[in-house]
Amino acid sequence: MIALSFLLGMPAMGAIVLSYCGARREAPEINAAFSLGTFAAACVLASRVVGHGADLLWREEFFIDPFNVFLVALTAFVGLTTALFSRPYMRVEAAHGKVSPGRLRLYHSMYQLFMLTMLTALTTNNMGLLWVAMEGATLSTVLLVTLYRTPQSLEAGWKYFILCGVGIAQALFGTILLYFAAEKVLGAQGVTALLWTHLDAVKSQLEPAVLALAFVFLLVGYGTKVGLAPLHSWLPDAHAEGPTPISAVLSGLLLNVALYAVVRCKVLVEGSLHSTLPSRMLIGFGLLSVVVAALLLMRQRDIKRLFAYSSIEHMGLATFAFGLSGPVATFAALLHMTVHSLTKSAIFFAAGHAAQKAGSQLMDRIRGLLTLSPTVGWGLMLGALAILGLPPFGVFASEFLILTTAMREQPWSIPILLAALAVAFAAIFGRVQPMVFGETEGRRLPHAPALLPVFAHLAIVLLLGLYIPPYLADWYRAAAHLIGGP
Amino acid sequence: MIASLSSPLPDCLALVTAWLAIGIAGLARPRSVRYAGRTLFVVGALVALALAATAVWSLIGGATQSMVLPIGLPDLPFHLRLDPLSSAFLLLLGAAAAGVSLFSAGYFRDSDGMAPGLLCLQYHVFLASMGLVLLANDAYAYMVGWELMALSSYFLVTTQHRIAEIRAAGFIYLLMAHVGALAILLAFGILQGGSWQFTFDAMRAAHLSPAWAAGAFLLALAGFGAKAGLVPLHVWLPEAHPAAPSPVSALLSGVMLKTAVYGMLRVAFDLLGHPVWWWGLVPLAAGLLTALYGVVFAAVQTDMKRLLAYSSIENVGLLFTGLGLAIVFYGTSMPALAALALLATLYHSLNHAAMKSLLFLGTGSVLHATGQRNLGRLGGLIHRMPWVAGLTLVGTLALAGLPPLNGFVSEWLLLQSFLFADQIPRAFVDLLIPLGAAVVALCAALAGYVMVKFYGVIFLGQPRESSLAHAHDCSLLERVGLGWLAALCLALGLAPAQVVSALTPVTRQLTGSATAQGASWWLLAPVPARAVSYAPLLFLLAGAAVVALTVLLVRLFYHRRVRHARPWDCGFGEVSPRMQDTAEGFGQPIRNIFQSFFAIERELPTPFDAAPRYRIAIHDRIWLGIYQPIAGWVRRLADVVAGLQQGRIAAYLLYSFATLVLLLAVVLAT
Amino acid sequence: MSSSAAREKVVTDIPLDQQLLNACAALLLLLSFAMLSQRRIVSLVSLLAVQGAVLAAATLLIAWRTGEGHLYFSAALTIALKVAFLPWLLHRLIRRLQVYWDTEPLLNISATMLTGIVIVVFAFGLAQPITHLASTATRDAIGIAVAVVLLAFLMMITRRKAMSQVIGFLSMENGLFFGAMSATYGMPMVVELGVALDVLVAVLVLGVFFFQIREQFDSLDLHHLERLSERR
Amino acid sequence: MRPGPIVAQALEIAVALAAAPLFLGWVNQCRAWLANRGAPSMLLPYRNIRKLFHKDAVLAENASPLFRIAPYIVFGTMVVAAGIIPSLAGRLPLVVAADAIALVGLFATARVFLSLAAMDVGTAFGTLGARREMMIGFLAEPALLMVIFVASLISATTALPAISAHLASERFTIDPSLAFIGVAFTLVLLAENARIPIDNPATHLELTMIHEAMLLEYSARHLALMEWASALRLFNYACIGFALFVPWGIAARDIGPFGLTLSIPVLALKLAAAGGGLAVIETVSAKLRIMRAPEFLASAFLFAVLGLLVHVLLGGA
Repeated sequence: MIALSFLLGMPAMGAIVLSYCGARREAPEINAAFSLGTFAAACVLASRVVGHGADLLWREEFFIDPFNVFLVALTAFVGLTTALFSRPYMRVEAAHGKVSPGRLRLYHSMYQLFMLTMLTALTTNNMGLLWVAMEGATLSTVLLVTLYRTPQSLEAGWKYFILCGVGIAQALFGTILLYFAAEKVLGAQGVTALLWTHLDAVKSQLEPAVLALAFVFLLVGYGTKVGLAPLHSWLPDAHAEGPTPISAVLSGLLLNVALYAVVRCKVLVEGSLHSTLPSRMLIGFGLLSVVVAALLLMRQRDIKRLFAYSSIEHMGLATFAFGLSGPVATFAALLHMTVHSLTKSAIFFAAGHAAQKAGSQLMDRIRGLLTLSPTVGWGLMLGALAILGLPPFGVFASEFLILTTAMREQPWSIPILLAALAVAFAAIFGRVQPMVFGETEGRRLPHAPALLPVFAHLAIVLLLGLYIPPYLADWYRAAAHLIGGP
Repeated sequence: MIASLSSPLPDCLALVTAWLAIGIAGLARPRSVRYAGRTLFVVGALVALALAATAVWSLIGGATQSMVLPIGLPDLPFHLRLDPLSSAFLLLLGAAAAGVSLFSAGYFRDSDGMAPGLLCLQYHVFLASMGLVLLANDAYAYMVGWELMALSSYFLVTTQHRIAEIRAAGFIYLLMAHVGALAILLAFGILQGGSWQFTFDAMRAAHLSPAWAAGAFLLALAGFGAKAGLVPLHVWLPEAHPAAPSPVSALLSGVMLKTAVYGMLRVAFDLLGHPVWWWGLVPLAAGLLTALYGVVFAAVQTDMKRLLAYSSIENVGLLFTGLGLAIVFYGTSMPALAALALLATLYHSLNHAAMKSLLFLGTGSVLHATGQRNLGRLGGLIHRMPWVAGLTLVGTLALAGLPPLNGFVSEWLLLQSFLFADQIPRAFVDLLIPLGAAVVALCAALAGYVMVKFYGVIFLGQPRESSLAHAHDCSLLERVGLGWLAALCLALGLAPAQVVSALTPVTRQLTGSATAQGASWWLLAPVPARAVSYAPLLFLLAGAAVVALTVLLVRLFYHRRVRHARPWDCGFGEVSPRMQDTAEGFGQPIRNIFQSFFAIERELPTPFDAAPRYRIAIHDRIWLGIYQPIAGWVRRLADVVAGLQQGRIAAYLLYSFATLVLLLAVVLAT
Repeated sequence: MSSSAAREKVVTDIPLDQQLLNACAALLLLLSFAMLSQRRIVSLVSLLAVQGAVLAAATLLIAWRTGEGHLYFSAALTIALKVAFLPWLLHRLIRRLQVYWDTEPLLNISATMLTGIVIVVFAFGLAQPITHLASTATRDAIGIAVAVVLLAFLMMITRRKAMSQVIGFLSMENGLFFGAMSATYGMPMVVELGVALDVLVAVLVLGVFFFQIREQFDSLDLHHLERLSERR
Repeated sequence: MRPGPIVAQALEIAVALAAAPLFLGWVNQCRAWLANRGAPSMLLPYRNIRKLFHKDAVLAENASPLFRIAPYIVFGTMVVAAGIIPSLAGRLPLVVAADAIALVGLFATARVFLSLAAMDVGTAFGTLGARREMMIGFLAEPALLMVIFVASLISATTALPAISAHLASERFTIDPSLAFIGVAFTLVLLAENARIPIDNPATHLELTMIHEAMLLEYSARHLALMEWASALRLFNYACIGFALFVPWGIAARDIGPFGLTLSIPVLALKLAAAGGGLAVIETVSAKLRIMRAPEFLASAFLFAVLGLLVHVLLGGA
């Protein structure tokens, strides 16, 4: 209870405090401190769940179960490391005159607000609040995407706003339909009918026809935020044009949380429908996303855009895995969400430094990072290899499980997946290699990059590839059980 | 029985871990050549020797051991197993790595592009990952080792990453490796057979329907074939092997390609259990094609390392030929013959590891001494580099398949097993397979051609560049490394009976049968019914006796006077190095005869050119005909998809709208 | 079919409040079509305000009929936000930014209308299973709510000005609100408040946005915002 | 081992050493007769070899040790081959050392060393000869191997004595495949021994020669050994031919004095006939352009492969 208040209170306070002093010289440190507090609260919460199991709080409006607790911990952790990364990064941006103090204040304040929405979305038991938080996440980040006020960033921000706004509106309609169906079973008190735990308990009595329609709206709505093709169009723009820390959290956290929402819905709908229609939809969206992203990866010139598409690909893969159902695939999907989030944010950190060093996000301009700054170069290289699914990194572990499962369950999808993964590999690796290797005319920059976040993330991903701690594995299993059934 | 013995599996694991430790130790002083290069590599070589010894010991023991490590996935910790098959390949790894490591200790300099410490790390991770691949007893550990192997070797290949071609080579290498690995992974996905246990033990127990089993086999063949360089998946190999530093090329060619053979054997005979006979036709045909393709391309190369790389493709082809033959025999209930073909494959793996490593290391020394890879700028190095020339000659003759060296033994075994192909009780196949023997014979003869070209152009004749006069022989450590591998070639060539009996547990494990071995320790007679035998030692002794006697008699009855004079050359006056055959010239007959294999691009001078220039470039038809079109299709498809992402928000909204409506319609319809 | 059925019911024994409600629903649909065909942005804003007012009226009607207290609150919120504040804000923006007209839409008006009719048919078909289940008096309006949402969607697709897109967005929000109202008599209070807050913030953010876009491009025409693409 | 077989082995090698130049002389004599020329003595090759042994060796300045060792190795391999091929008797001690496949390998060894030595000095003719020799080699070797392969399939073994014993026992039931491989073998023999139509042993015309081009830098005892080795090669090939196609008269089991005394005259007879036949072929055919050589040998290879198919199709069952 107290831990949860801290978890949500920290970023809320941070947002308020930083909206006053966000332009100060020590603002980045304050930002990091609040994030650290949030992370500490998340740790306490997690350890409580390890000790006591799932928990309902605040008139059942909030809850912690195995599915969301690891996402909470992950979110808080990535929030912390991104805050650490943004410290030197935003200083350099400010020094280059790309952001004014006022905008820096906005940035810091909104950063905390974004964390608040993310954590709220994860911990709330109320499907309506989930929607509110998701919309809040869009609103808090949209101005961050346009932070640089360049024409491109404005365009990206506008698209982000409109597409996600419209998308999320569909999700609201889906939520309404869900409520409509639940009301029949749970009574019209309006208190419990949107609480996920209650819905889950009665999901087999919910009206299938309504839930099927609701799922379509919810899937299109939250799927827009996940970046599932063909709803993904906002994603690369928003990732590429915003400040890098925001790209990192968008990719690493927002997509995860949106997928989390989709999966919560899928559990209810599948319980009601007794058919595999939702799963098949997820499989279709997942595959399409993987293919579209892989093909578009081929044409990228901007480093952040490249990895934004890679995020679409990996979200597609995770969605596909959720669609495969079954404990193994679900386990794999959860693992994939975790490792993708860690790896991708690490890549964005490294890419941010790389772009800063080269003075451009265009990959043709970034050359010979190994010479310019070996640590950034290795960070980017290892991160890219990790995201491409090479062991011993954790992404490989999840892809291993996903592919082997797919081979047995949906063999027809294998040629598509295989081709897409190969194309994605060629596209990303073909771009990363000349950036990291090769000659360069650039000079080493004076400021030190923030490497702790990059390598901390990669170390964890490496660890997850070789050894998943038992309690984490138990969470995953319990969550997989929750989602995918026994 | 094994429990009472102290156990080789933990020893192997410890040695593999020691490699990892050595690699990490390299990071302690990454810039020091003396520490990371000279010292750690020697330690690594000692570990390799110990590994080889342990493997021999385990092979002789012939038993199987397994263990589980506490790392890996939650439900799938790393399972390890040491059985005769893995022991045989560990022996290969240890024996070859020992020589290569010793050589590397003397080879790597400061100027090689990457810090010695990093090289040391990647090199030893590479070795350790190959060890893990061989020891793994579950799909996850196997794949981790497999991909780690690709990854670490990729970094080694791109050591000199400032050169664009080397980066391109590394790229295509890792891409093919990754795609191949995915295929293998999918094969494992089938093999687990719905048990969701990814241990090899579960796969052995799983029962697959024939279609699934065939699918698994073919996927595995594609995956392992991509790693081994089976045509048409070979395109990365002639790019990556020359790009790598020579010791790495040696490991890639000598050892890593064999892990693919290991994997294929593991899947076909061990995990699938009962291969169907017609499966074998696929690797057989692909192997024969690969062998011919590789050797023909090798003959027309002008880069010495590319030449060796193509020769590796040829040898891989022979390995898969033997493997396919073994499956055909096994599937038609002729286990003894399957054992014979398998023996040829295993033996050739060992042989190729020793001789190809030796040759690649030799080219490394030449490269260091002259800075040249192009055959057109070498020549006459036997005078300046007698050690390298002498030791490389052993490898050259071995690779040419000449008795009494090792290359011949495995070729002999392979041909012997082909001699039984007419007994296969399947109509038409019994007719086709013997034709394979003709291809094998042709390849073997062409290999001789290639090797004469290789050795003759580099080491013999007159130096084609004046700078070659400053070439120096290799250092002591390099000599030791080369010498070790040359000694291996000799040993494998002269003691076939011992090698065969050491490999017998493997064939027994995989086919349940073994080739008979005569009582004589000096005689290789695997098929007693046919009274065929091969005794290289006797052979060598007789030859040596004749030579010695001749020398003696000539000296006794005549004289040993020698005068030195300018070369005669039919009385032609001035003999210049430019009058020798170039590498292109030496390849000319092959170019003509096998014209249809190549896409040749010629640039011929006209008679009136003031500065005539003759240039010829040979391209791979498979690259032009398969890979480039595929890349083109993908690009065009990407263009189409990119056209949809056109920047207009209305279009994006329309996509959302259409998706929504479509899904709603689907829901309404169901 | 729905309309004919409704007409039949009107003739028979439908209570007055329900008749009024159906009238509101029809009005909403009509307003949606009007917005679809309207090119003047000022008029669009006015239509939006009217739509908000109709919505508020419907909410009040339902609140009166069911006696659910929180619906009165909802209605008040709607009036404050959608009838008063947002139109005021939009009008202000229009005046400040001087965007009175939308340029020719991407799809000409008659074609848009035609598409709109198809959409309405689709929406009614879609609402069938829900309508059958609903116990609320307003259940026939669900199809209309869906239609309003989809028509707003269509409007967003066809318009070229940022401002009209935003109006479409808000109209969609109205449709959703009406859907919630007619299907379940509104959402739980927490959610409703949250949604309202989000809409408010969204419009504020949009306002900021407009100024940024205007500052950058000197216009609110969307064709400035078509640079980021995968075409080369 | 008993002394008997070793004596017989030594005898076989000695006969080969002695008979090889004589056979060469005989072929040359026949050719001269057929060309209506005055024939040189049959002993001319002996005299040549003797003369060369007496001379001082002249080496090119830049010759490497390989160049000096090569003649001994080439000669040694040919002698060992002569010991393995059952020319007089079957079961001799060296026979177990190598079967027919190893024999082909042995020939290949000699060829590789010859070519390497030719490339050593780095003259235009040396490398040219080496290249052509290897070209012929890579085509002839598989053809020879196929010939042996078919014979092995017929007799279910690759050991030459066993093959010839088997073929000898199969009296008058001629396997049709033998005809094919007989033709193939003849073509290979011509090519491998530098005979017309591939090469002309009597010419030093640069553009056409192969074998001689490789020996240009050799002199004195080295040249003598090379010449002797090539004579031995011709002899060996002839004996392989006898073992495969006229396998009668070889002391299959009995390697005592009686068997050997019987087989020596038989061998002489066969050699005489073969030499005559060879001379006839050489006389009636014209030297091919070097570019045509691959076609010639490819046809040899194809004949052998055809023989294989015919055997599997007709004889196998």
